[in-house]
Amino acid sequence: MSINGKPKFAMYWAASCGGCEIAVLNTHEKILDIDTNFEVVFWPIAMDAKYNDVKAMEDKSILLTLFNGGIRNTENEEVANLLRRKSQILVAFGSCASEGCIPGLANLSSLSDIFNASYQSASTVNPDNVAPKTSVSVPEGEIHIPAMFPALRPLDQVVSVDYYMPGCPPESHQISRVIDLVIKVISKEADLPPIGSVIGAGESTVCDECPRHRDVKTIKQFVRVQDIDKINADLCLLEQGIPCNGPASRSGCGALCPKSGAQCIGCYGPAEGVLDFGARMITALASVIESNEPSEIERILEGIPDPVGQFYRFNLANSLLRTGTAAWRNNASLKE
Amino acid sequence: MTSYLFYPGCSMETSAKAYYESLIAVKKTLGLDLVEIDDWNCCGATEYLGINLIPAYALISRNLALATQQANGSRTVVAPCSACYLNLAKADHYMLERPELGEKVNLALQAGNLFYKPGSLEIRHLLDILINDVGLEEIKSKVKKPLRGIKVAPYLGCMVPRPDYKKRWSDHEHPDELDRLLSALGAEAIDFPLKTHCCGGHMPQISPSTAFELIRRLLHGADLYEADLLVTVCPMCQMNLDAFQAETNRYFHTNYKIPIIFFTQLMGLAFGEDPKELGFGRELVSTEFALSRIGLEIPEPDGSKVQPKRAKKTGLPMPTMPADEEAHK
Amino acid sequence: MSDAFEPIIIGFTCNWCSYRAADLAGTARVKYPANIRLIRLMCSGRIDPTFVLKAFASGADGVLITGCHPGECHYIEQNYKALRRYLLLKRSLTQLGIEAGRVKLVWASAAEGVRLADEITKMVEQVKTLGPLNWPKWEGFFDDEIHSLVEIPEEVSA
Amino acid sequence: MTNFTTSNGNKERIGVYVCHCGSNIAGTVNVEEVAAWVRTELEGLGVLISRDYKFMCSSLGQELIQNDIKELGLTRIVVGACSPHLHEQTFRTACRRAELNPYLCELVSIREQISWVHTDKDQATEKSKAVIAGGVYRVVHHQPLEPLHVPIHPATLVVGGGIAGIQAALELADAGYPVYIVEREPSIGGHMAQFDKTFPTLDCAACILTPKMVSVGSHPNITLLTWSEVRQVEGYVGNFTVTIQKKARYVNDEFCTGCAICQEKCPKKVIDEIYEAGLGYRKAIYTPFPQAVPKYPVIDRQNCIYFQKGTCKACEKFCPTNAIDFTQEDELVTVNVGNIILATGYDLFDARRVSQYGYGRLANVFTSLEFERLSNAAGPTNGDIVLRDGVTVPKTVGIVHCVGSRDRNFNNYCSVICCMQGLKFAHIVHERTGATVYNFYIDMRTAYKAYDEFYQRVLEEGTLFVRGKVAEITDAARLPGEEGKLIIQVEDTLAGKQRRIPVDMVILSSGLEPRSDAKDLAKLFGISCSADGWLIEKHPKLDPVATMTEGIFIAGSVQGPKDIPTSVAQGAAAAARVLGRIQQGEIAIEPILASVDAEKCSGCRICNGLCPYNAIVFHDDRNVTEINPALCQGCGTCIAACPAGAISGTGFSDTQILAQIDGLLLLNAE
Repeated sequence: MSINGKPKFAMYWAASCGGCEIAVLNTHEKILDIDTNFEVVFWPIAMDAKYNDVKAMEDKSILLTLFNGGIRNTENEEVANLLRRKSQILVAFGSCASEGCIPGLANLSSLSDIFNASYQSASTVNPDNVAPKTSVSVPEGEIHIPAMFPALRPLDQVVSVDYYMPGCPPESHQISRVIDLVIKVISKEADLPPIGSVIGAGESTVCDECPRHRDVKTIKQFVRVQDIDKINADLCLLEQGIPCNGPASRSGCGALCPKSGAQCIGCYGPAEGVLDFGARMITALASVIESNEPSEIERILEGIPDPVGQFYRFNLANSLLRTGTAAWRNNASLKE
Repeated sequence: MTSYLFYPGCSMETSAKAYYESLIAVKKTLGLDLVEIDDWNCCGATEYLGINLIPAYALISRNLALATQQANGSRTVVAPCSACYLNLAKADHYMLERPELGEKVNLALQAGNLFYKPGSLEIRHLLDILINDVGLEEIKSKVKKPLRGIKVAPYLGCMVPRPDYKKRWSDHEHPDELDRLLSALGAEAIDFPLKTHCCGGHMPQISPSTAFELIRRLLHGADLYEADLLVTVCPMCQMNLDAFQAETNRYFHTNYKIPIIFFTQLMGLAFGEDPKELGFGRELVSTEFALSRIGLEIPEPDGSKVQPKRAKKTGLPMPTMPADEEAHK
Repeated sequence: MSDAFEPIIIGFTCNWCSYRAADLAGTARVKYPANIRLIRLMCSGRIDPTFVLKAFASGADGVLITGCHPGECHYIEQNYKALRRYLLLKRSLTQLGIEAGRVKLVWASAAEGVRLADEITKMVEQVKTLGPLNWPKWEGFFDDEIHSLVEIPEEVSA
Repeated sequence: MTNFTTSNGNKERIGVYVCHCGSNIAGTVNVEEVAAWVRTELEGLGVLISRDYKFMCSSLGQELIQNDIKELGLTRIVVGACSPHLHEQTFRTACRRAELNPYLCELVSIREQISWVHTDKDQATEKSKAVIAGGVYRVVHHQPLEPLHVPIHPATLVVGGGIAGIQAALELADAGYPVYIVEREPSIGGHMAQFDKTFPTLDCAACILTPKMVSVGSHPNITLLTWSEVRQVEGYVGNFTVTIQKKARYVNDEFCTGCAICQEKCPKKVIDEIYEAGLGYRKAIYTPFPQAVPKYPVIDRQNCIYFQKGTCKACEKFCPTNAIDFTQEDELVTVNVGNIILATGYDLFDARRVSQYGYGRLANVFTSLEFERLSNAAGPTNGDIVLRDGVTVPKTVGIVHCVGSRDRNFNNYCSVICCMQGLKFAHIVHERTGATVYNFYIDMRTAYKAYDEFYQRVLEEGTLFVRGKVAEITDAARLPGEEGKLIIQVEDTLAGKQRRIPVDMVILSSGLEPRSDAKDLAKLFGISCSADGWLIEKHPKLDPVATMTEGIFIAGSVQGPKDIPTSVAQGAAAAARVLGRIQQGEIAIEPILASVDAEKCSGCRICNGLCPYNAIVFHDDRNVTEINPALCQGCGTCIAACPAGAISGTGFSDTQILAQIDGLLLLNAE
């Protein structure tokens, strides 16, 4: 417990876009509840605390840590281990921490490709061809920067995680519900769900919350939303040929995208107990294609030009394969 | 006015002038635009492929290469003579089926900076175009003088229905395309069982006795069914049956007098063209008597010849043939 | 053990025809390479792309999917669904860098023991030419290799 | 990382048994090494005991398992031996005897799929370890199951009223069980009713067939649904619901006495393409043949003047019991049966496809069925063998065998009956007309009882046999004496020369083909048929009358070309199998089923269209899908398709298969 008797709260961001931080802010007045009930001890975006401050704390002294972002470099891993030691409840907050999310898509490329793209390609002015090094000596002394791992890992592949909160970002109403829950736990009005379970999401998949009418699926073609001149407002998008990931994505977001005419892209991750999100969507879409002729099926599949983007946009790093072969077969840059 | 690439072949200028003249007359009436392939060369007839394969195919596919260069929007090459049609079709078929043959032929063609990509042209016989593209209804509408009164033996020869790579004909042994064309012209086509049997080809030069036997069978068959004349689609068949009819008669002590003409000549007659412009008179066995019968009632047969048992209307019903089944539906 | 690369192929068979074809190859003593290890399912329609991904992730170098010929499925039409899933899965695998030759779909009826043995032999040869996939065993993959390269500077870890 | 503690928290107690199978396995697999490896490497999983034994399937081998279960309290058994299709049942029974749920036992094939197909001993041993490891990893996740017991409805549906169907129906009815026969034609009898004589006994076909037809027609247990077709089949073994369309006969069978005055008075004569094979005529109102069962005629709408033009009604005027009823409508009848026997017979090969034989073009070329009608006393010529002109008696007759059979252009298979049929025709022609008879054959196939003796007899009667495939039949005369005749061009392979044989009449002994609608029939009943259309039996040698689908049997030439004795035998065999089922009263079905977790199901309906057995039902109100366990056949397609992972299956669950994959790849993990 902190000096003023309030439990400590921390939030950290590793390889992520910061959207989860904003989502917490997006809970509007609920942010005040955090302040009233917790003593925020470490929140890099919100306050100026240093790693040493955290190191100085006793272990397990932070009650709740919301950790968003994947583990991409040694610093992320370092801090993840640190916060694990210092926190009672470590929550993998948001899709990046839970399953790698968009940064995880970099697992398709090797480090050398990533460095080439960043430092040698047209997008960077790099006349004297500077390549990133983990340490360099300057007059003032030796400077070190963290090293990049060959692939990005979700939090639970580095440290043990107590709870997962899916979503890119998690919806604000779900964040508020979780915060209320933790507050109730503190005041002993409720107890924590079993370790390892997913909080701030539903039991079923997005179709459960989607208002659109659904019928038996018979898909003749896959098209993009913009290719259809007039989308039927209340018919299931998949039945209009739009490859929607709703059937395999965990519910909890309130089917925000399908409600507004866009297909679900699966940011709430796989349903309960599913090993590989992509596999579920591959089999779901393929099984309802209305053709038994290989060449015609191939023609229909042309409608999904980027299968990995369609099926593994948020959870490549957490899938069975976790990466593309390029990621680890030729990560030469680490060796030099 | 559909246009085709036209490959006339050498015989159209020499022994089969009648075929050419009658075709020109018929072409106008039916609105066929036949654009001759310029600088075409001989197709090697039935001999050359048997003597030297690669040069023969090079000779043939030179025409195809020229045709592709000159493609006037149409991808179809029409050949009136069966031998030319078959040789062109063989070249296209085997160049596709045996790539190494295709390469060697194209190597040869490069000398005249020509090239032929097999499969890029459709090779079809004139009769096929008339039946399937122009259509019997169109032909029937153009008939001014129906050829009632004459009985015609439809003779297709062997090269058109076999090997038939693209499966264009109704049957490989008893195709009925020519029969249907003749009845469209008003003539009566006899049920000629030997319509696709061999006419001897180039046998008259190699072993005359064999050729005479083959020719005798055809003449005997036509004569047996009291045909007034025999109609063919191939200059070589016409020449064998017409030119060697006298010698065959001498060899077998028979006296068949069956005029052998081209089906386009009959079409010209039915369209009301002047026989002179249709090449009549060029044939050796005169058609004069046969033509005089057009328009006459058919006299009762005097029964001198042994009549084959035709299926009379009484007795047991015949099975329906697929073509009639279609008509029933 | 010879050092030449011996691939491991996981084969999915359907209880009614391709598994019986494998049995028939046995009773007929038809020889084929031992690189393949068969799993019996009730129908090729039961094959979940997760199984194929799991096989590759756990060390297989190739996956052979077999089922009844179209039109001869014991459950009438379920092999068509296997075909559809196979075609979409193959596209995803190739995009993830797994060569197309490592996964194949083959129809084999209960009477085609010899044909199945030939297909297995062909598949093993093809994967041999592609070489080992050896997908990383992620446990421990990140631990040693990286740290040895970078010493943690004092002030960060203090 | 799949952890291996199961639901009850502690590890399972596993027994592994590696069979030598004499030398079948031990010859190529080092069974001792495998057993030892399992004991050490897989102990962590809970393997307590790992034995190798000479013959696991022997009673001693089974006792080994039973004793271990009792003494060591084993909860899982893995046996490395032959194939599950052979001894899975044996080891399951052993477990049951030791009070262990039989479905907690897994048989792993190391004989058919390892020792018999690999030569390198080391590789075979390594693979055996891996495959058994797969079995052990899998068996840990097995759940105790009980087979589903399904009651068997005692009624049976026989589809097809030919001799095979008749035999099956009589056997079942005589055993006291209700039978429904569905026959497409107005009368039962099938092709056999068209024949004049039957080989080899030269019995008159009608004389030996009609008594059976009469007993079918009058049997209290048989409901005859002729002029009807099956439209829909639902349900599964023991509980089929079959919808049958009874086409309107426009004759009221309560009043009709079968006096056939209506057939005399009907003015409209039509060629009878089916029964008279196109050689004879029938009226618009007709029964196919006098001994038809049932005896009630039918009105053929296409040709009935009343139905086409609204006039005539001669049959109604002259019918003494005014049984004619033009207002009759087609009727849909639903029946519940426990088993189904398909005996829908064959189609004759269409001889017109062989254009060089001239059938359809040359008048005096007849097919076998046409000749059967020609030579039949009830046929169009009252049995007189005459040419197409209906008058001339042929002096020389040529009979051509193998028309459309054993021919790469048409059907590769031998149609079994055309040789004997050709010999029968030769005898009949010889006996009735004294004509010279030529038989053109490539191999004389007279394999069954008293067949070859019949061949000897036809030889002695002076039939001229020419061994060669007929090349052409033409009327183009070439040599003297050929005018007006049909010339058969054939290469006589025994005389070693080409021959041109002029004959007056040719009979084409055509082969048998699957029914043109065989593929639809297979789809309707949920069974599979081969590429060309013969229905596929469960096992070509040991189980020819059953199919892969429980409760559906096949008999007669629907399964492939065969003669009458074999068709009758198969009819009776199918009936015996059905009787066995009915006696059992119920049948145990493998408890392999799929089920939906309503909590997880989001109602996305991806799975709704995937089940050919309509077992998947969507509840609009609850927005949830449910699987009807009674209809589910356990194929698992929906389990693999469910995007939410909400469908699970017994016997082949995801966890079991994924664990098996881990086990199979264990050896290469190091």
